[in-house]
Amino acid sequence: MSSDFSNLRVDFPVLDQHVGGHPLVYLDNAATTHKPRAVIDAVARFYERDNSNVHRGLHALSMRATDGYEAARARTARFINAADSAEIVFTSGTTASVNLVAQGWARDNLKSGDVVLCTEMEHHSNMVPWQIVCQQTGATLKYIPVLGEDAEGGLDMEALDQLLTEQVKLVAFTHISNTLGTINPAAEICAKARAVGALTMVDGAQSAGHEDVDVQAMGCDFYAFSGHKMAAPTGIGVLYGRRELLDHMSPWQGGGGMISVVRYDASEWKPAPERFEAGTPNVADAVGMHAAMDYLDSVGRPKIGQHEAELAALAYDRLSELPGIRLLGPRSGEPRAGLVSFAFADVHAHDVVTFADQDGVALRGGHHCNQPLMHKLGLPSTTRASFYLYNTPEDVDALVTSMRRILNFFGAG
Amino acid sequence: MSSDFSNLRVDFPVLDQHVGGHPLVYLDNAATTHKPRAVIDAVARFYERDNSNVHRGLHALSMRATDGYEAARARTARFINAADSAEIVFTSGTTASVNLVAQGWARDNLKSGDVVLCTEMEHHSNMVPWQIVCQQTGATLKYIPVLGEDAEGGLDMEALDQLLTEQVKLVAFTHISNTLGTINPAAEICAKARAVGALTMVDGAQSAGHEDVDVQAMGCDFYAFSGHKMAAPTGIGVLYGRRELLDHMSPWQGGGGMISVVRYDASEWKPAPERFEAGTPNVADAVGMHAAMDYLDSVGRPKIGQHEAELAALAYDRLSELPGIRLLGPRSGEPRAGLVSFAFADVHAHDVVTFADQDGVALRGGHHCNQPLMHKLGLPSTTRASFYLYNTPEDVDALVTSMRRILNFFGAG
Amino acid sequence: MSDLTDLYQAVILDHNKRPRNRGKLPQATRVASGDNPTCGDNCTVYLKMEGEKIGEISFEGSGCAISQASASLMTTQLQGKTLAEAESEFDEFKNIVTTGEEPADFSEVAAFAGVHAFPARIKCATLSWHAAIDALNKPDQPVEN
Amino acid sequence: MSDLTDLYQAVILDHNKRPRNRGKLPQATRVASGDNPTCGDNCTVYLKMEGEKIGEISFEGSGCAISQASASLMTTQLQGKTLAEAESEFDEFKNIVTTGEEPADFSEVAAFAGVHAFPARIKCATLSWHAAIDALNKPDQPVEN
Ligand SMILES: Cc1ncc(COP(=O)(O)O)c(C=O)c1O
Ligand SMILES: Cc1ncc(COP(=O)(O)O)c(C=O)c1O
Repeated sequence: MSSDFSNLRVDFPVLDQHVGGHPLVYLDNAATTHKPRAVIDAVARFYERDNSNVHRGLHALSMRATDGYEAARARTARFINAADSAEIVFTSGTTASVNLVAQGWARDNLKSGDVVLCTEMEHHSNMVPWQIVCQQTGATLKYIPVLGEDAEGGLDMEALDQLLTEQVKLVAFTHISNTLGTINPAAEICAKARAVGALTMVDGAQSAGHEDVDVQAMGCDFYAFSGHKMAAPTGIGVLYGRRELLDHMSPWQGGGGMISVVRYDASEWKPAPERFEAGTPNVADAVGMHAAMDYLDSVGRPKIGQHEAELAALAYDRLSELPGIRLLGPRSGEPRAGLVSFAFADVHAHDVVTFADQDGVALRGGHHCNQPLMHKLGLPSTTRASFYLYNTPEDVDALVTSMRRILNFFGAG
Repeated sequence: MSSDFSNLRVDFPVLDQHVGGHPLVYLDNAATTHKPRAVIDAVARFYERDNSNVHRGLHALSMRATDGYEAARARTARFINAADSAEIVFTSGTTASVNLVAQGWARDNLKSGDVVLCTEMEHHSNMVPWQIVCQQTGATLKYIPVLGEDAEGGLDMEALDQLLTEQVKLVAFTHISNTLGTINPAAEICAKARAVGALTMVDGAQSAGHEDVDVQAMGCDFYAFSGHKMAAPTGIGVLYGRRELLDHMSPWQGGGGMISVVRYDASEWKPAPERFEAGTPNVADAVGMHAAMDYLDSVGRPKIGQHEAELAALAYDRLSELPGIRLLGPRSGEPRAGLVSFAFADVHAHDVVTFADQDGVALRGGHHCNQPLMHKLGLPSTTRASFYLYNTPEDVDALVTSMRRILNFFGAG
Repeated sequence: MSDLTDLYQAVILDHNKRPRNRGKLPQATRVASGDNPTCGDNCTVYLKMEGEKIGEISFEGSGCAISQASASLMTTQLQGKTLAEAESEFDEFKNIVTTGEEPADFSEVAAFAGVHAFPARIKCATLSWHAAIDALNKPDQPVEN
Repeated sequence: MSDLTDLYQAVILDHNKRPRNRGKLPQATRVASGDNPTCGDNCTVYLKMEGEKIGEISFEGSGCAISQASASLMTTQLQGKTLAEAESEFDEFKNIVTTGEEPADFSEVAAFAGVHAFPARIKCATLSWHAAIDALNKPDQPVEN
């Protein structure tokens, strides 16, 4: 647990506050992360110096705004090692990226008899769009099961082999589960999918800001992520798509900026990525995301990921000593991303979170946009603690202390 | 021309700079407007104090973020006098708002034989989505013509009467033209549409931040606008829809936050507005837009509109003295919004804008996302000067001086 | 912590630990459910009417302490009430949980005044009440249990 | 203003005012068009081949001073050239307009070096060249004029 990390806390102004009379211990990073001063300032500076619409402008501000926006695109391509900037589409977030693929690619390419494979641990954002498009096209949605009564066994890779027939046109799966902390073998799944001719859509919401991502090495066809989950502003996200695919996809939205020719009777589209960016883009937040990528890579994403994983492992072990606790996802000692989900036999997650908040500890309680998995596990909800680079072992102490207090309060300790 | 307005310039940090050795004269406001300090700070403050995900959170920051987001929604309802906050859907901008209606309402409700009426002066963002959905459904897209060889006659209201048959299911029109400066009689068009049972989609991109908008008095069914065109951040916009309509529309995007129940086989949706806000919303920029609305209304939108209109009228008259100039839209003395589009016989708009930029004057040259209208008028492109509250009569002087210099340079003066 | 003990008053902890009228009602003539899917809370209310009045009432479901205690207390409050009376009790309850004003007459529902400081929890407190009013508004009919 | 006079050099203003080889070519055997729809610029290039070489060349279209002057100059440069020669001229031209480096041999195309300071205008300068190369890559066939 490198001490470098506690030095980074000062970069995040929001952490310097008290909640309920206690210093804030923010452990809701899987929902959204905080922004370093460098990102907040990059957004403000854009508005103070370069603010303008992009693309069609020939005046100084407009050229600067265009340069800033396109530099963010090139930076994003480097961030995930895309072969070409044209493979980077800016969206409003992971959810929009998945919907774009569902409506721009799947709606045109799926038909009755085709299968989309998803996993039982998918976030609603990488599940509901496939439900919708399967309903629209007559294709069938199937799920790769999750193993173990606490989902500790991860994806059932044998079941995957069986499910992967020639009918499968797309495998949509999350790189890291926001509910379980499971890290899925993305490259392996992509290779298996490719072997039967299926495309892959990887939900990178929980991985992009936490490890070095290389979409070419991973071998995925689409990869989606959100800025706000990796130290960047809200309202900006990314869809990576292989160029051959993007160039043949239908636009999802019509409007300014995505057309090459408009006549009153019909229109023609620009190539990717512009084809998928109708309307004035979120320039300021793209510039802010650029700053976030620089920030994260200056710390080093592999180091960040290791730091979080160490905190999560510590939290898992310490929490497992509490009476009546049920911990989800990988067992102690198994690889786990930077989060821990758990439930108490006698205290509901809502009460846990409300109580912890009074101790200054920010947690998330609920289904974490993963209702069907909760249902399968027989849990109405869980409490989740999720870590990021600015968290410390002391934050784990605060979490465990708060949990002990609530168990006592409810007479369950 | 109230002198109050030049006092407001200091509120906009971006204006305090030089371009090409001259003080910046920003006349590209129809493309995007600048942000006052109050808006830049509101966004930064959100990240510094309240940043969190919304809706499902029970900890302090999450409740503050939710409160901030929902307060922005209530403020937006007041801003356009919607009957109910639930009629306000946050989107990424006007373009997304129009596409939401096209795919969420029109795609389910249009069929072969139905007609969508648009206008010849529509921005691509309120035209291409209707082309796409008419192609998808077999409905027919027709256009209300624009009168006059310089489009000075506005919409042909007699033609509208003829076009408004029972087959018309929707009339989609812009409140204010971003290319011509024409102000369309929105309430009258909405009333006529209603009389034949057609819905109305008003593109408010150029009106929301420039006059007091009352969607109930206007009588529209949908009204769309973008934050960035009214002193708010990029990446946030609004769709207003009458509640009865929104509650019966299909969701456009699936994902977290818009569902009430998700099972592996199917899902159910929340009511509006959440149904249309899949994924983590752009909380910070919604909060920023709230600050922009407060700022604009503290100045007074009717005063802002009048100020801009006076500047545009002055610019129109002064420019009309230049040799070989062709001015589009309402003639001198006729009502006109705060912008002027023009073309020179012998100097192309690109050369004009590049040249003006060296004088510090930021203009836009091109088709202004209105290619078919340009084509109808026989112009490849025009130069546009568009004004906002921080512009002054001196800015008009700078514009005219720069135009004279370029005419001389090209030997056309 | 003052807020928290306001929220989790003894009455609430007690009803949460030892819920009254919990379980299915064999001879129920009306039933209605509600849920708060974002939390996973759910609640089903069973009524056996005696004329216009609630003869017997029970609830089932799962949720946080606030929602469970509120459901339990609700059943004790609505026993013997007509629709009109139940609606006015619910109005009073909603007033307590949204404003924090404690009712003039000393009553157990006053324990819920602390909820108003936790707006995200108001839905937890009112879930079972909504289900009860829904059930009251239905016609009598045999309920499959 | 120094940048601007770099951009609008005398050569460019002259070609813009008095374009060479402008208009349709009656006996053209190859033709290709290009446009820059975001600006409304468009350009059509007509070629009459003599064997592997361009015998006659002309252009039509509308656009800014940069695009018009570039088209005019391009026709004078490519006259008599083969495809391979034209491609290498275009490479040199692209190098000039993107880097601002002036070619060693004194030539009129050096006038376009100023464009590199205006990246948004590079497309204007190269539009007609792209059309010419497209046309050169086509087979000979009678062109309807
Ligand atoms: C009249 C009009 N409608 C729609 C739009 C599109 O707005 P946005 O690009 O913010 O989606 C614009 C501006 O670009 C506009 O001027
Ligand atoms: C795994 C996963 N996928 C998708 C999403 C959706 O991301 P967003 O809400 O930013 O669109 C999230 C977070 O909410 C997530 O954790």
